[in-house]
Amino acid sequence: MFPHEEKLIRERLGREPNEVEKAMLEVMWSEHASYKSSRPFLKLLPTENEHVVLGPGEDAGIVEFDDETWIVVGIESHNHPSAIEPYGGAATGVGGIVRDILCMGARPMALLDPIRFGPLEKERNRYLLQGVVKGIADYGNRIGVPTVGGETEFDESLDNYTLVNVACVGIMRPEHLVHSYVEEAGLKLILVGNKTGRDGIHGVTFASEELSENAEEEDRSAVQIPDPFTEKLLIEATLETVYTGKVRALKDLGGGGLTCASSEMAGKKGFGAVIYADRVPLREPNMSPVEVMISESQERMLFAVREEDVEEIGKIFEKYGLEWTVVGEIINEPRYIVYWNGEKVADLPTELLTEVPTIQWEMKPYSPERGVKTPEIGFSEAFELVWSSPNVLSKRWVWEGYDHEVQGRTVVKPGRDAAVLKINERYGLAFVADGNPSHSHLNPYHGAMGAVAKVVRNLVSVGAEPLALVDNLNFASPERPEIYWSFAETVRGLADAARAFGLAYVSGNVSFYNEVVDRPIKPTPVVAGLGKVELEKIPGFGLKEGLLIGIVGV
Amino acid sequence: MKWKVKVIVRLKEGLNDPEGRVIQNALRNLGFKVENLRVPKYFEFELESENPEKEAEEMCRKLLANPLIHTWEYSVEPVS
Amino acid sequence: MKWKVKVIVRLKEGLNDPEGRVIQNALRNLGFKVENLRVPKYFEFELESENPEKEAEEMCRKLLANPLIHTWEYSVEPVS
Amino acid sequence: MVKFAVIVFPGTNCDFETERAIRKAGAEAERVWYKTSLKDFDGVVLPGGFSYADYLRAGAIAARQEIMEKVKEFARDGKPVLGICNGFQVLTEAGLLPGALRPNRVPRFICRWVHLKVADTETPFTQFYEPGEVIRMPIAHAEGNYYADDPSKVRIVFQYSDEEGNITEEANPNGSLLNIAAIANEKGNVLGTMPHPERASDHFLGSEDGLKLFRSMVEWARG
Ligand SMILES: Nc1ncnc2c1ncn2[C@@H]1O[C@H](COP(=O)(O)OP(=O)(O)O)[C@@H](O)[C@H]1O
Repeated sequence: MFPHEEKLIRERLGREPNEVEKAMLEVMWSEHASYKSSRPFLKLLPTENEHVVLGPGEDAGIVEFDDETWIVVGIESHNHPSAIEPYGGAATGVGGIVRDILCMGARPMALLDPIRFGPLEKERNRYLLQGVVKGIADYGNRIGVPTVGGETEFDESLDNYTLVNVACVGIMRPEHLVHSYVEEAGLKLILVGNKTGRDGIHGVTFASEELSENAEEEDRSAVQIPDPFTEKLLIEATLETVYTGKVRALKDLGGGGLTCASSEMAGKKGFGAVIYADRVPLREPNMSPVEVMISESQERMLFAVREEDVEEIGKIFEKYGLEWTVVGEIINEPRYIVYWNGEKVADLPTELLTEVPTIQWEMKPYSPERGVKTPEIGFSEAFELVWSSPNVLSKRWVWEGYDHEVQGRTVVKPGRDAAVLKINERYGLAFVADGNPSHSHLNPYHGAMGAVAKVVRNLVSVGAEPLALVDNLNFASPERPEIYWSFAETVRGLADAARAFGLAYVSGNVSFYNEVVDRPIKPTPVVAGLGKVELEKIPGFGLKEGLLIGIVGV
Repeated sequence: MKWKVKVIVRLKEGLNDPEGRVIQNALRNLGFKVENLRVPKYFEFELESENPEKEAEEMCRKLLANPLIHTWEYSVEPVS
Repeated sequence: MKWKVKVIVRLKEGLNDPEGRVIQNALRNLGFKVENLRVPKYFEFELESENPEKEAEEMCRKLLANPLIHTWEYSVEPVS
Repeated sequence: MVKFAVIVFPGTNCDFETERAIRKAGAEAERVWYKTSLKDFDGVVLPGGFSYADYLRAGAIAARQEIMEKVKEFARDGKPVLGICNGFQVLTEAGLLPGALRPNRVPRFICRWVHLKVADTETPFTQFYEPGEVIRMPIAHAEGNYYADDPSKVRIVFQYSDEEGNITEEANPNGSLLNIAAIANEKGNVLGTMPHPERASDHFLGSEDGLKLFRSMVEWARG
């Protein structure tokens, strides 16, 4: 938190926040949770058209596929945690986005994993690659959600760092929609899933800082041990509770833990919440209320249900062997109150947690484009350079480690332009992700447009009509004027390109402060797209003797 | 010289250990009164080295463990 | 009474250990002169029992090991 | 109509598509949570996935659950019992099939389409295949490396092969003994297969070779 923000809080509160309040405010006012530096720009993105059921604002976006079928989609980054513990960081990244899809009431159906690393010549970068790929494989495979595509890119600017983005789609029937906010007071808040430990305390503030040199040596509690077994049980149990029609609101616990999930759930429509923090089941002894309220322990969800339905919903969790506890309730008054063994340890206006003022950083345009010369290079040398580049080589090694067939929907498999998932006997959903940081680095506006255009081309080349987009913006510190400018340009490019194609963004994610020891990463917008395709009309793939080759559009 | 080395890598106290929990439950279902079950990683190997303790420590730090989440111990004895 | 039990489950002699081979190669790549690396399974837990040796043996036989491919050993000592 | 139980353990994840494939093959199918009873079924299918997250050894913990006593009765009564991937691992761990499924030769999960040669068409599951027929199905496993101390006693049903049906080292994706991909018990009514027939039961997904297996099983259960 910045000094002017602390001052503002003091003024609004009319007093100094106590220790618990301060910790919760710090988490909620972090860049990661509040989007304070990016919100004004994101407003520029088109978010509505005839396909959109639910645009940005909840845990994931929703697109109409047909009268009976909605597709839920979201994208997340887990860059910082993966850079210090690639296996656990990447795995819990998968877990997080899958719960975002789940908590709308949808069955998670497929994943994409755009991942980026430093040059493979360095051992540390190879270690990060192996850890990330194994983390995604072990988690995705165990929860039974196929990873059907992604990107794997190497770039010098990412030395000793990694960008791990994961996109997920889910499938649902319209009548199963559950919102992430409540619309009535008196609801009980049920916390279900893993016990709460000290994992990820200050994770969101951590994700809002640059990594220092010896990050992997520092004892960061930002690391979490992935638990795909519990996640799989959570998926099945959650869907079973959703089908009862008795879940009034549902949110997963991600960055900001219980504080974030419960205050947002309550605050969106002006309600408040009382949390009995001492009732939260703990994994470690002697945890303080601060730790309980901001812990980012994984594989937990928060349900709001009416008092008379609590037992029935609880029974479903028990069937799956999941621990559940009523940890609080929704109140009419717009206040966020925390008790600890009968003592009130926090009492804030809910909106002080959920409505964070934006920050406008200084901007400075740059144009590295001008300094770049086209290399003088012969054809065969260029050919060899391109074909031996790890960026161009087949990524079979990566996707063969992912169960890309589970759920029995994968019609077009990894290795082609976009994956296609069978939705019914006639139609499929095309799904693809693309980004091009080198292009974005040279010209962020064009790079962003290029990413959108590539997504659209990839969708079209499997025969799909584009439906909707999501975006994940990976940037260095917004406090750097050039970076902030490139961010603004990127969003402008994303907006203009989407408008040109008549497409809307239904969800997204911003990750700032991606740098190691003062070395900013290239602007890296990653765009994922959905399309609808008639299964019989998916074009063939691969060259055969006798076919003519043509090129269009150059 | 040649050494027989055994390394145990444990998750730090307080971290979630889903594998240990699942195996413990399975043993309890079979009627055994088991508690605090943990499944550390365990390695046995032979090492040609002048300074086996130092190298074992290095191996843990560099590859066998992640200092962020693990603690480790090792034993070294000469191969007869 | 309460006991601290440690169990090691090893692949039978002659069966290859693919995971051990991969880790050994990785360590060699880092310059360590490692040989015959194996990754047995290792369990630590507390056991409430009147007959801990017998129960540990049973646990191995019934769940922790597969007698077709594994051998096992365990140690038992009272919890202080 | 004959009816099959598709048993769901915590962590099982191929239950829906397996249920779908059995229905497509002309029988009723029902997903059955492992704590429920197994009444009024004509056969049992243990689908793929990661029961108990594959902790300890793939299939080991599921094999020790109470419902497996019931599955053993089905096997004794000569009713069809099919284990796919993780289900195969459960069957060997439960002693319903001989041998063990060890970590792949390259210790990694692999998901890939393979060719299989049908080595035995006398089982309830393979009666619709031609002897020596070469079929295509996907595998998706980390522990599919079949091992037995006396392979001569094993009833081999599918072997990994090349496109022409040659049993070669290159066609062996995981190091399995004799390229074994599927085996049956002596009577033939218990089958374990690492490749996933339910993922090859729809031409949109690449093949219907697996559907034949379910059709055989359903037809045989009809009597
Ligand atoms: N990390 C990954 N996970 C899954 N699939 C991947 C991954 N990286 C690349 N792929 C797949 O490999 C294929 C080629 O990827 P890419 O080189 O990015 O394609 P393109 O040249 O069309 O951008 C695509 O089908 C893509 O989905």
